[in-house]
Amino acid sequence: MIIEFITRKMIPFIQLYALYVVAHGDLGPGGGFQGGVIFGTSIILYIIVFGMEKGKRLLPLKITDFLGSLGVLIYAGVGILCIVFGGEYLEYTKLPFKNPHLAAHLGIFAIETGVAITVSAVMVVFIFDIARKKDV
Amino acid sequence: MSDFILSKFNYWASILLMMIGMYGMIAKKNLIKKIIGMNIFQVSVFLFYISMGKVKGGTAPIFWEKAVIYDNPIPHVLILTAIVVSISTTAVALSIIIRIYNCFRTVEENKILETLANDENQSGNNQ
Amino acid sequence: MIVYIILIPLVTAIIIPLFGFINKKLPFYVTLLSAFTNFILVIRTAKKIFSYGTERYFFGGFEAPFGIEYVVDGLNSIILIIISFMFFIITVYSKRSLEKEIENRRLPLFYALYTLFYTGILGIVITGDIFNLYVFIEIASLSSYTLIAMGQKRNALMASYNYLILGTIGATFILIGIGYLFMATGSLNMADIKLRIVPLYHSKMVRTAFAFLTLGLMLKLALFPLHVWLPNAYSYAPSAMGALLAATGTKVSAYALIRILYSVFTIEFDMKIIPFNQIFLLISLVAILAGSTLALAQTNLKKMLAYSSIGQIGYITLGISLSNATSLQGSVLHIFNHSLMKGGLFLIAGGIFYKLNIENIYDMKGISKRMPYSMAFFVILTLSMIGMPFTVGFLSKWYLILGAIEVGRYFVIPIIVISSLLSLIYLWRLVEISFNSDVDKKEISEMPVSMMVPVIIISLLTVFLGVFSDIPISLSREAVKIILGS
Amino acid sequence: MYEIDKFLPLMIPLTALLAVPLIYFFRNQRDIRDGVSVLAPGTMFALAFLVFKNFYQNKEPLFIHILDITPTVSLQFRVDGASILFSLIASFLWIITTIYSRGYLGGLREKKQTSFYAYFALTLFATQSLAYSGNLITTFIFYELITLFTYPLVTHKGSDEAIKAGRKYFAYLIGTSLIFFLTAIVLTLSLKGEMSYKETGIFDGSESVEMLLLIFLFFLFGVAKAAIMPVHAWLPAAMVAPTPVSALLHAVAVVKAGVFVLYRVFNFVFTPDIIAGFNGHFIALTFSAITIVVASMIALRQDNLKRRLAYSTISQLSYIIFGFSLLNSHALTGSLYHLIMHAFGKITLFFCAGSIYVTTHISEISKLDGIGKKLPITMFCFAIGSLSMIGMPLFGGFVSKYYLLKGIAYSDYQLLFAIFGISTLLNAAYFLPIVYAAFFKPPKEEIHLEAKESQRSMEFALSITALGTIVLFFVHGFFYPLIGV
Repeated sequence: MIIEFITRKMIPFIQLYALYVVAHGDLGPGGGFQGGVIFGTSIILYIIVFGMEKGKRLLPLKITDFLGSLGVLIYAGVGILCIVFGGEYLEYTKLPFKNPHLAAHLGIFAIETGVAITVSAVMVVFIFDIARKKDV
Repeated sequence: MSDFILSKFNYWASILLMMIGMYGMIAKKNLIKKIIGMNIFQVSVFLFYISMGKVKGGTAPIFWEKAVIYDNPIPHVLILTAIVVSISTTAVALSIIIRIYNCFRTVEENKILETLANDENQSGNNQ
Repeated sequence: MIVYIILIPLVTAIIIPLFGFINKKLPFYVTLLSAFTNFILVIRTAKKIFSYGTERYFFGGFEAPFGIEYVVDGLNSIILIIISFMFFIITVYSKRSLEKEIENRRLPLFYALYTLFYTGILGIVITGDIFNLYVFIEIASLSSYTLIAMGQKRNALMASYNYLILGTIGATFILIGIGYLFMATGSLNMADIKLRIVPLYHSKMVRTAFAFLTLGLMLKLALFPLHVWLPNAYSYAPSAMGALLAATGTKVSAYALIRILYSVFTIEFDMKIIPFNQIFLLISLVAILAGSTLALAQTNLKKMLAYSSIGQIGYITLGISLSNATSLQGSVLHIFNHSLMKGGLFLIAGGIFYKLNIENIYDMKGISKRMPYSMAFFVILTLSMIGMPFTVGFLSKWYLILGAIEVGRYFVIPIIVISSLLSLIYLWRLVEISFNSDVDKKEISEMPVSMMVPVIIISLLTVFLGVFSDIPISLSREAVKIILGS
Repeated sequence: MYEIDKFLPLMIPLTALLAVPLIYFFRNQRDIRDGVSVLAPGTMFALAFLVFKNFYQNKEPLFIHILDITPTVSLQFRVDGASILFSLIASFLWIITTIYSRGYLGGLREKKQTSFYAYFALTLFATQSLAYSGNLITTFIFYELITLFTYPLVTHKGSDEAIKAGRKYFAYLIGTSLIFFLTAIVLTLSLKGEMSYKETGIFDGSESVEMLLLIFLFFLFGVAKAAIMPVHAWLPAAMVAPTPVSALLHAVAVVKAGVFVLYRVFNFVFTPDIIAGFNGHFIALTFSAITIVVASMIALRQDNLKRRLAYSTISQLSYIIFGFSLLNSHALTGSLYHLIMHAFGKITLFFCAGSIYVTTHISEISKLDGIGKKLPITMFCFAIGSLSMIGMPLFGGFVSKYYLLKGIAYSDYQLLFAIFGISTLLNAAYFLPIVYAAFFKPPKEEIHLEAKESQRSMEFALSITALGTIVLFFVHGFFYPLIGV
């Protein structure tokens, strides 16, 4: 009872902190990977506290799979966008924004987001995978 | 002599960890314990990398007005990647172990090998 | 734009699960399309390389040695060609073969990992950054662990697990080696390290790095005493994956070893400063003999082929250890040829399993009646393995022998000959059993067309390239020029 | 004209190769298929004859470069007297053998006839190419191809016994050639940097004696097709093959290919002078003399007719090697004549053995008593073949033995006359009792004749070759321009 209540209250804060870490990635300590892991733990916490069934209802395996692919796709997509706008792969400064600095900033941010999505999805997939009973 | 040992303590630490990990990977018969050994083994290398990047008197490689010398950030970045790899390896290993458990109902290596040997004998007899 | 060589399979690997949601059969066609595109791209790049020279690509626009660099030169273009060719061919083959061996539900996952594995090996070949090399080695290894575990039998799981443990030790050794090298030189770019390493020949750090790197790669290469993971991994994996591993897995590690020995360290270091090549020569010869002998003892067809691979890897390292232009050319040719031949043999073994459900050699009595064409091509590939003139197998052995003579190591010749004889014995055993006609006449039941065509193409190529040998020889000559830096 | 000269020799092996798809294509029309099998060697014989005519006018060896495999390994043809001689015999006897096999295979109602003819054509392709090959590596390639293409013929029956024999055949031939022959070639290449046959020899005598001796011995025992003891055991084993195979391949094409390679080695890789320099000929003489006598003695004790013939072949092949190692021109002439004479004589004997087997299913000599009355033509030809083998005047075998004896007389080893005497006696001892028993002993049990319809083509074939042995005695001068050394 108590645990469930505290968990309910804690999860938003954990997720907020995760987003902060992601957003802060290009200048300070942090980044998509760490942020993603923190975001993933919040969901893992939910699963541990409320059980597998509820967890699966919250994030069905199909969606986690999809998100896992999507994140990498964002990463690769940004890279290719750079090529499309005439740079090398992942050369953010060539992205069509006002100045190269902003472009690099946004480019890195997009990539970090992609990484974060993938990482958190994969963390959840790990839990589902390891906890499954039969060879599904 | 003691000076020599103490001045390189980070190496000694990672060598010790590495040996523990190696021992676990090779000597343990339990598949999960092997994985634990593998993790220790990998972590020893990560520690080795990180200690390598330390510069005397340097601070964390984050922009800070008071800092004069920064640590070398490249090993840290590299090790971040290596950690990801290590996590994935562990995850793959664990999921393989789960499947092994579903198939054999045990995670002890010698019992599994026994079962496999029985398998082969049976298929041999059938022919 | 050489980066597309990596990007196409990478993006394909990512989007395959998405297609898998739509239809379980779609991933195959996506993989096929991407494999074909990539093959064409590699061919075009190689053509360009041969007329204009080495091409480099800097990630994110950071010039080497600061950024990650991709390089395609004379050496790795030949490896790229054979890898992308075999991948394409085996993908064509995989459709029907996997229908039997893997549940429909898992197909998208299989193809995603299969393409990811391909990305990994391409990356190993193409990268010019030594840490990037490690990352790609791990990408390839991780996906191959999973793919091997997908095999039908439950042995596959243990095979995969053992490979994972040993593979991780190998990769971690490589990582330590890279760390030492970085400590010593302060650089991760291969070309840059080569420049900086010259004054550091006698540094203990460089030597430690060398030891760890070569040991790690030898594990990945399955050189003889470190080969234990290979036979089970190759034989219990799904047929298509087994063939792809046999055709490309160890070859790529061999390439990486050549790169490390000659493009990161220098030839003087390998030969004069430390007597590495003498030790290496000994190991190679032992590997050649031991692999062939162990293959003789096998009754499972795929396992026999896998042990034969261990012997053949010995040939590749033999050429590397003799380290003169001719023997290196032999090595590069053998990487090329063996990929072709062993891939073909594994495909045939998979085809026999697909049709008749047998793996044991002694159960194959009279199968030439049922699968005459497959067995005919098996004979062709066998001849090539032995080193019959007019097949590609002859070229590499010839260059290896010439290379051995050039440096006056005559004792290598009898060992090559004996191992050829051993391989003749273990391969001919199957030919003999299969042509035994005590068995009653049965209906012909050949592999389906989509599995047959790859086998035909590979067999014909072994003969075609053996007769019109200009192509492989000139390609390998370019490669040797790069290796020796002239 | 010059271009055609170069093109013609290439056409000869190509004809054999072209015959293969045709044979396969007409696998259901037996007559057309057999027609192709006759037409192809016919064409080859005609082509070989044209080449012979050109050679007769120019009298100069012709070199044809085909393609490079590696910068040092190239495919090269050389057209000279000996190669034309070999090519002529092989293609002529193929025609006869095809006619014979039609009867033989038909009589036994063999299955897999098409693959039989196809592999036959492939073997002939390799043999003809070997005859014209102009350097060591080309020779090696086709030498190996002959082994490969004859393997399915040896194991034609598909029984366990045949497979076991095939394994022995394969192991001996491929094993020795890979271990010794190839090594010798590689050593030659590494020492001299080239491999083309030359009248002056590849080696010039400046090399160390031990090295030359080593290479020489590697060649001598690496070419196991010449069946010098102790590498002879494959030949009796190969007798499980159908008789036409034993006849053409193991009396003519395959074994003569081995001897032919040794001819090249003795005269175009080394030269007689160089061999004399390191006493290589002495070793070769010893081994071949031992083979001549021992093989004949073994032949005496064989009851299976084909095995007796096989051991006789081993003995006769060593005559040829013996002739090479006497190192003078008379003996060489004798050897090359023996190549022809033995081919005709032995193929006759094999044809007879096959004919007996098809019509009576007898393969043991002890059961042949009185068979001469049932099969008069066959046994008469058998007698002719035997006499030629023994070396009676009026038969081809005399010519070669005469030259060989002359060779001994001109060499330093007059003692070797004794070998010849013993061997001729032994020859007589193992052939003549068969003839005697066939005609003059009463049959032990009733002999039934079967498959009469196939008898005619077989008897036709074997009488032609028997006639050949007699005719060759009178016209042997015709070959002199090819053999003349």
